[in-house]
Amino acid sequence: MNLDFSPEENAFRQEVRAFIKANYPPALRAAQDAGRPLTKEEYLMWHKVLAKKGWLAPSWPKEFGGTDWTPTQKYIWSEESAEAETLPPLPFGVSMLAPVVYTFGTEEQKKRFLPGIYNGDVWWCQGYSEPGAGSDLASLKTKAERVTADDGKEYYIVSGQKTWTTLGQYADWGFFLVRTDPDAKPQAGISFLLIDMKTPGISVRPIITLEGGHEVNDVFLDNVKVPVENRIFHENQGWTCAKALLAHERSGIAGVARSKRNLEKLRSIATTEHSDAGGPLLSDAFFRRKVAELEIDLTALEFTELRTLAGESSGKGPGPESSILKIKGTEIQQRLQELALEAVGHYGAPFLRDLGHNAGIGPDYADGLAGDMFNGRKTSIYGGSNEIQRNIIAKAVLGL
Amino acid sequence: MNLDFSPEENAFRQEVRAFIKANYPPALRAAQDAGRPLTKEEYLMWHKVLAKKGWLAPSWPKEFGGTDWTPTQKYIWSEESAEAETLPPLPFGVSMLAPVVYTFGTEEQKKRFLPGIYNGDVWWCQGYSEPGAGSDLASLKTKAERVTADDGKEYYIVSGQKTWTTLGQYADWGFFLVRTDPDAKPQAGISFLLIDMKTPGISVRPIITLEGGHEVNDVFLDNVKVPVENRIFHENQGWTCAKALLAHERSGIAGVARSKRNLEKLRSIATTEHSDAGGPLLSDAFFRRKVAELEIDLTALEFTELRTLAGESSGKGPGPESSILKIKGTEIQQRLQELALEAVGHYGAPFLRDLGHNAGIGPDYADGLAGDMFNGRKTSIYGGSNEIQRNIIAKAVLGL
Amino acid sequence: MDFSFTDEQSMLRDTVASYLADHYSFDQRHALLAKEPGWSPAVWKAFAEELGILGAPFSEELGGLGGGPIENMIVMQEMGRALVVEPYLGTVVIGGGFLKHSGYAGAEALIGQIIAGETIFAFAYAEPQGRYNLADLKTTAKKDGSGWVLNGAKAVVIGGPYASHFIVTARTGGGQRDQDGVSVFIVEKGAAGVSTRDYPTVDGFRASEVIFENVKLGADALVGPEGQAMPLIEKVVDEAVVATCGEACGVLAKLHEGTLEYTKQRKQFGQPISAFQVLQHRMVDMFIQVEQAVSMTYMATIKLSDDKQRSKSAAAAKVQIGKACRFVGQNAIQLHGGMGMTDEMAIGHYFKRATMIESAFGSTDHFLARYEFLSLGQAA
Amino acid sequence: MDFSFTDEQSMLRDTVASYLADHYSFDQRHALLAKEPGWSPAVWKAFAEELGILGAPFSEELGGLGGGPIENMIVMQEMGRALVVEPYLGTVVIGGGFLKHSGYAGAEALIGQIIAGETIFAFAYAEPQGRYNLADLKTTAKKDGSGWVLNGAKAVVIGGPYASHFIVTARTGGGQRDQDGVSVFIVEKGAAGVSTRDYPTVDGFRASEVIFENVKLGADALVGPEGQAMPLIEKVVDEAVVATCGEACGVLAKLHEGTLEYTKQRKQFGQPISAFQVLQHRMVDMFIQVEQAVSMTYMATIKLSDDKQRSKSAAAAKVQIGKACRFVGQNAIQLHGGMGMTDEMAIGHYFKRATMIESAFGSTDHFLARYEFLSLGQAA
Repeated sequence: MNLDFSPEENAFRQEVRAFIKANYPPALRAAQDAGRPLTKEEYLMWHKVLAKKGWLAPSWPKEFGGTDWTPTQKYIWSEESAEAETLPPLPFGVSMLAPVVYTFGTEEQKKRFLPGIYNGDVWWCQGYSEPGAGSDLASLKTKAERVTADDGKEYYIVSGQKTWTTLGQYADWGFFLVRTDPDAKPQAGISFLLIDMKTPGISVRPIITLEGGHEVNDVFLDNVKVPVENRIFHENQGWTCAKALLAHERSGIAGVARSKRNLEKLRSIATTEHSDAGGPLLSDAFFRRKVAELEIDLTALEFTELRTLAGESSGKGPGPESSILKIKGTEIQQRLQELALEAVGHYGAPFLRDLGHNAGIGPDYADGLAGDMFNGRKTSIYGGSNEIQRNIIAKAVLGL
Repeated sequence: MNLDFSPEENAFRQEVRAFIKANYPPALRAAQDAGRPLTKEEYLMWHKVLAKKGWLAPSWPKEFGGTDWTPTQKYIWSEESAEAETLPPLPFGVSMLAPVVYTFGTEEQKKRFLPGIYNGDVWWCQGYSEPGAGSDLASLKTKAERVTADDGKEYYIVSGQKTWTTLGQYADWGFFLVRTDPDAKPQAGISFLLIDMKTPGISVRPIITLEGGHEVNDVFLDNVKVPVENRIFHENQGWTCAKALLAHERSGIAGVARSKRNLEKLRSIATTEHSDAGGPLLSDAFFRRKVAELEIDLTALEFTELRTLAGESSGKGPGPESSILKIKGTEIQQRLQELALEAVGHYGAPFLRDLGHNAGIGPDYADGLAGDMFNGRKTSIYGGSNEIQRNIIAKAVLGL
Repeated sequence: MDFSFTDEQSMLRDTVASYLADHYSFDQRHALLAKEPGWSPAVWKAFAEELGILGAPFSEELGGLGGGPIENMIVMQEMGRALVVEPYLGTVVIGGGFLKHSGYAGAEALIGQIIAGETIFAFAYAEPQGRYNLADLKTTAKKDGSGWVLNGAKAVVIGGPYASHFIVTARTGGGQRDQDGVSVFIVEKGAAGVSTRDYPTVDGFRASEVIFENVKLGADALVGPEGQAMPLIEKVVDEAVVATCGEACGVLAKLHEGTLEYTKQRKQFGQPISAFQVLQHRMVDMFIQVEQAVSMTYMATIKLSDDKQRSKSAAAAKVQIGKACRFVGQNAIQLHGGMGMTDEMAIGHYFKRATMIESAFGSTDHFLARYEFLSLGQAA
Repeated sequence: MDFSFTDEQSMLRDTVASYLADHYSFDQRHALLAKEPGWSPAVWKAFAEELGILGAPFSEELGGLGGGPIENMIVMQEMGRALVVEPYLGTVVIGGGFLKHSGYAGAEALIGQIIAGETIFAFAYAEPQGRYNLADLKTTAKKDGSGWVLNGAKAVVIGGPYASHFIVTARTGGGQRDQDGVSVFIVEKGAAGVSTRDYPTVDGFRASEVIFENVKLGADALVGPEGQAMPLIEKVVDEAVVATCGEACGVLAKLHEGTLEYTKQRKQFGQPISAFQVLQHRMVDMFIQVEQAVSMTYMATIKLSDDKQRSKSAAAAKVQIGKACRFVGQNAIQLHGGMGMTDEMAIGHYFKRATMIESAFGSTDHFLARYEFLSLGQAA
């Protein structure tokens, strides 16, 4: 048992830090600082630098572009990335779809799809949730009928509605769960399809979320024709892919490095803001205490994640224990957002989106904190709500 | 809407206060101050004074000995009783059994049993819970077979086990729920019997609770012969009596007046105890805050109870809303016990029962606080656990 | 002791509720907020003329309905249920409060204008540096002949864009945080040297940053005692806090009702999600919070007329309300799942209002500290 | 980074666990505590001779097993699982800690006696007035020739009745709460002028009030630097706190396991109560608390050897443990229902120990304040 980094690991940290410093795109940094929604190009700037460097996808197997880093190196990478506030590559292709493709796809599918994901040439979106099916994903209704078309080839004709499709407004392709056997039990009749978003019959409609932003969308599919070779894995066995993907989605969600960074920001805000008595807010006994309790909670989460990673590196996969990371990770993120909003007092109220950032109304750091807090409520809902995570732990870990 | 007391009500308060001051038994006061378990005689001292005065049972109908007080007068009575730390009459006869007798009993039963309850001549105990049935009271197994004996009279032959019988070691009589129809649905085959505890076949065994005290007991019944005329209400309809009794048990449980008194004591302890910095503990920012939050919570409970009483006086009975009072009341009591234990620091640890009170080890007020806290955990379990209370509210109030 | 409403009070509630049901539905409000000016002078006019509620807490001699704090609570509760942005709080409760309690010479005339819907007040008290300390003021008013010259900046003046007049706290003496030296002025928005930057707030209201630059005020601009206005300000803010608690009771009730309704309809795993015990107990805890918040609001409303208990009760109520707003608001969203995150469902808008109420006039920590000071004395 | 145990460490755990399973069952412990002296010298002898664990954290040159904080944690965790009252903490962790870290001349000999089970220490540090402030001392040691004269009273000395020696903090200079002027002494229990009043504690241990009346000590009674012992005391207490966290991990695991087991057996309304979703989620939250507590204990154990991080990490771990003890302990009882309230079931005894651990060496508030000071600096 020890927590020390080896000299090699420390050297790696220096390398990472220097690389980020030298290569992070200034235009992207400026866009982030301005606090406005990013453009499609901006979203991909850092992605493309990393792809060129070969550091885009540390978790992928080496043969498809992974880095072959140790768990400790990955940990260092995520720490440094958070510290430098780099924009993580969009997860839809890199973290969600790719593992499904390289695990369940044919050789041809791997060759066809992985490079586009890696290089950032193809923007992927997710077609999982449906209006009627939230946490109960397997009850999805979007149907795909298999037909032989006039060209003699086989297609699925897909119709239905998907929702909560994040950044779907920019997507070139999407991965969809569809029902190919309506008579089978809910989880047995599902297939996993890749669909070109330009196919006729697809339309994307924005969903405005409560803080006023447009990040998620409804996707409507009306007799969309999808070649059969775009199916990953066997027909009616898409649930196997879906489960693998969901486990992957959960494991990164603790967000320890990002929360550490946000805790730093909170401390900095609370050093600038005044308490009712006039001193720095961070000297206020109760605000201090809330910061301290959060810091301790975050440390506990960090070491729980490290224990989980250690278990993983010794052969166990990201198991149901990772649900703990989801639950505590999102609770801590939400608590940070609440405290930041609390810290800025009256200036939590202005809604300055239409006036632009740096409007000179209140301190810059206050702008958007309420929106972050409102928007942040989603983290305990999506990816399997925290209630569902507790069901998973109850069943899979506690045997209840 | 107003919170003022009328001049008549204020005069009533003075009368009550003067009466308690003049008549509270000094021997009982001394026993309470010594902090040891009370004797049977001590338990009944104040009961008998109140019976003589006619103030024993304010809630009973006037004809059986009730006081006919308004809800406000009852409220004043409970405030003054708590303020003076009087020992409330034992609830088993006065608050639990009596309402069942005067509501469901025959004229003869009322005449036979109510005076003994009122005067304190008969000590009653409760035979409800069974080892296998906790919150699921209706699943009880103690069986009663109806037979005609050699004397030509009808009897029930009762066998089974009851548990958590509070102060059963002193009881002259008990009221029992027994199963008279084993084939009916759980709640349909139950009868409500009064049993002389001296009847052959009854044995009482102490249960020592975790803080080391002996308050509750197991009661074993082995072919106990109970005359049929000791049954209250119809055969197999005892559940009706049981439900009425349970609702009554819940309604007094908010314990606002007692908690106010205990909050005063806590403030007094925290004024005497030192903080780590050396000043009074009550000047410590965090201890103060906990006291303040508790005080506010208690105020909210007080006014919720007053609203409930107001609803009651305008015709609504103690409804399922009273489950709120049980939940919040016990939470506050337990919180008070935790804070008192916290307040005394190291001196929460000594277990001085065998050395006697005033052993000179730590401050007197610290003695027994840990035991109170341990023992106090029962309040969120008995009388229908707080989880059951939430089920009741969900079903009966929220329609879930 | 008595917790019932009079027939007049019940009627007042019904009148407001029924008007808002017809004229202030979720969709109507949505349309209203989406375009300038972001509030409805027509609704305000109806409040004045059709409903007569702008006179609710004023005596009949002044043309009011003869009510008081209970009437304010009743109206505010309905405002909360409909998420009304029109400035009853700023104008009737706060503006009216200053006029009623200060012995101000022009009070009668101005109250008449409030009741008629002609004068609208916004309370310009907070400053960028001052957090929730009412006495932390850099804005100054200096004597200038018989009048005053006002300089300073006020932060997040809620309802500023709707207002015809500001009620302004300013220093006429003393140091930045002294209790002594604080005075209150009425300033016309159109006066020379007054400028505003207007913006929406995250919960759909409009607010302003207000700058006073050498604003010349007449002697009659002063409300209440010169330099000794803190007790007056505290009294009016106590009333505003308790009225806001009333509003919160309406918001909380809607959050709870909406969640009950949604979970009964929404199906997952083959049953309504209201069948899951964990969600049932969550809704019970929400219900308990709402009931406790209502109890405390009643208590604090009644005690507004008891000068010894007033501030302490108001602080206690705001603490309870603040906690309830957070717990009930966050859980309402959680139980709505993804749908709760959308702009098109009402629930998120109630959540946003609840969040802003949580910090209105001070956070839960602020009011806990105030309560402690009033209940337990000065800390170490 | 590495979280695995060495083979030796795993063996140590198994050895202790298997001995305690055979000799320290719930019933055996119950019988032990019920009669004088309330602990088992025989078990202690077995720890020394049969298991050799009293040397776990001492170097092999001194006759120990060559371990350190991790070994202490492993042993303490098993002590927690079996609710062992024998004084490993006071003797090996605290007594041993003072001897190891102080450069004390007689250390080698005394450590040998500890390992052999011949010398038993109890830590007499708390005073009736001092709460959790280690420097708040009225006990004095005055120079007397080359030796000292000790006077004062110590409160709730855990393990006092089992001890052969006390480790005593006393003032050799400075004011009542000064950091300067604090020294540490080893005092034989049998020395003239030492008197004790012994009693059981609510969680089954024995403790003493200890009075020193003109106790004459030789020069060799002083451990560590005269008047400047606070850093030494803090280091040893940090180690004791973290070892107690280790014990708590054992207690918490048993509370959680016992609750899982009970709820799976206990039937209500026709099904095991573990089928109720509300109870399932409660047990998940208990599980999360236990896991987080274990993580923090590992972290703090490893950081004991890092003097810069040591105190802060220990404080953080104790905060986490304190919260877990309360939440897991109270809910274990709640989920056991009435049965949890009885003396005859083990669960209540784990709850009582968890409650006492919550305040051991300081409450959660105490360690939060300490953490804040170390992480955020002095408060306003």
